Amino acid sequence: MPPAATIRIQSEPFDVPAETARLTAGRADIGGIVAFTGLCRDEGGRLEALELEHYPGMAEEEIGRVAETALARWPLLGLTAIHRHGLIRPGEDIVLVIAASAHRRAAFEAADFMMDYLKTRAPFWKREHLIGGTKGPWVEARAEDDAAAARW
Amino acid sequence: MPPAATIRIQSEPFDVPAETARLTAGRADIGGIVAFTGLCRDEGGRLEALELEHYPGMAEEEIGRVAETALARWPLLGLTAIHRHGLIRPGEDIVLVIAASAHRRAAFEAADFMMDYLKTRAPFWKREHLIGGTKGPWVEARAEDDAAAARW
Amino acid sequence: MTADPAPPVKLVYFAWVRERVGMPDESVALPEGLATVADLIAWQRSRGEEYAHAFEHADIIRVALDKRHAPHGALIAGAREIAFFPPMTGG
Amino acid sequence: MTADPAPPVKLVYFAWVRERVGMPDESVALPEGLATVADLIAWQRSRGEEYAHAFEHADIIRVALDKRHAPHGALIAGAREIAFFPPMTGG
Repeated sequence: MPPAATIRIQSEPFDVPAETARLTAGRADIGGIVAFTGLCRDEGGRLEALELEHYPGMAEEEIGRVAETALARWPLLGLTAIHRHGLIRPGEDIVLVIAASAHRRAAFEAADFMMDYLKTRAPFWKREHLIGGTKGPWVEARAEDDAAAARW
Repeated sequence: MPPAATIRIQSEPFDVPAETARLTAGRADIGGIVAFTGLCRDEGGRLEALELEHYPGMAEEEIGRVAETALARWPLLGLTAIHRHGLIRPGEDIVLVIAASAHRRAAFEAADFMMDYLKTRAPFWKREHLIGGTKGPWVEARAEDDAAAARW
Repeated sequence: MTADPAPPVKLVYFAWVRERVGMPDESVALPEGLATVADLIAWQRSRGEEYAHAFEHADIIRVALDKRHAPHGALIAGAREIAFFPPMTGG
Repeated sequence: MTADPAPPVKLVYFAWVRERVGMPDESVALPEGLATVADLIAWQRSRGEEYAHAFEHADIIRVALDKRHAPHGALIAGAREIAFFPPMTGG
């Protein structure tokens, strides 16, 4: 039976080592862990913050559906996805995916897949807040994100 | 100019959050970090420990050459590889690769590449120590590791 | 017997769709004859200047029926909450 | 003038190659006529029972010349440290 995935949507920062420890605690069958952390860039210094709007309820459900797909497709021993919302400053974490498996290939592929699908299916929208206090534009979706998701 | 890679061969455990913080400290141009941790499995409970023999000097040099290849091939903003040697117990960390970049694709590919090449080129050899104190066999190289490295 | 009138549906908006419509959500009794998501988007465009602006480029509007992504050809019958938003940019 | 005798070379062994040879390293004056890594492995096999055992399956033995991987066709001239080991299993 595949493990249950941990899915959380939260405004507060997350703790990568604590989340990793939660997956590995009390077991010695995990051979590889891939942790992806997505961070807020300052875009060459012009960004004050990113505002992340989300669709409460659907965000958890949709990430949960993506996680179920990953758990069915790869022999994972642990899977965690956490996505923040609200105002996030440059250098801060936005998203975390951790995949654990007996052998590294499944962990790499599942984490990569999770991120491609989070990008294109999880209901989150980024807006730039520029240095000086003006609200900048909503970030536009990138065709290469769709192309990345289409690989799977 | 690509960043310098951090390469270390050591017997003591490594600290993933500290190594990650070292890559991100004081900068806000990193958008994605992929951290791979390889752990010692207990192989269904029969393993007491793994003994990792290495070729001092060549191990650092060879991982350094693999890292230079990765830095030349992907637009990385940080790259770390740490490999332990000596006696390692089930559940303990063996190897760490962290790749940081502006966009996630480069970080995923570089970390994946580093692990495939570490597996097949870094001069380390694993031997099993079995529960009960007997020395087990040297671990045999797996054809799928060569196949994985040949992808690049 | 006459058919019961359709119950009102909750329409929900996000990101620049929300800003252009000017509200985060509304409860609406949909007119008869709207079968698909595409029909619903076409009707939205007819509801005034703000809606015409929000749904100007119908092809890029994403829709979720009861919190599940739905293509423009999907039937809307039975959905109680219908969300409209731009392509996602999280992660 | 006669040619200087070749300086001794350090031979280094790891994992089960080390165990079979029975030592981690040795300093050896190589005989004349060994051009390639393959020649050197063939000579190693001739050095006694332990060596014959260690180098039994020549094709799987990996070699490093001065801490760089070298194919069996590589020339050994100039190398000061030559290492022999099984396929790597780290990571």
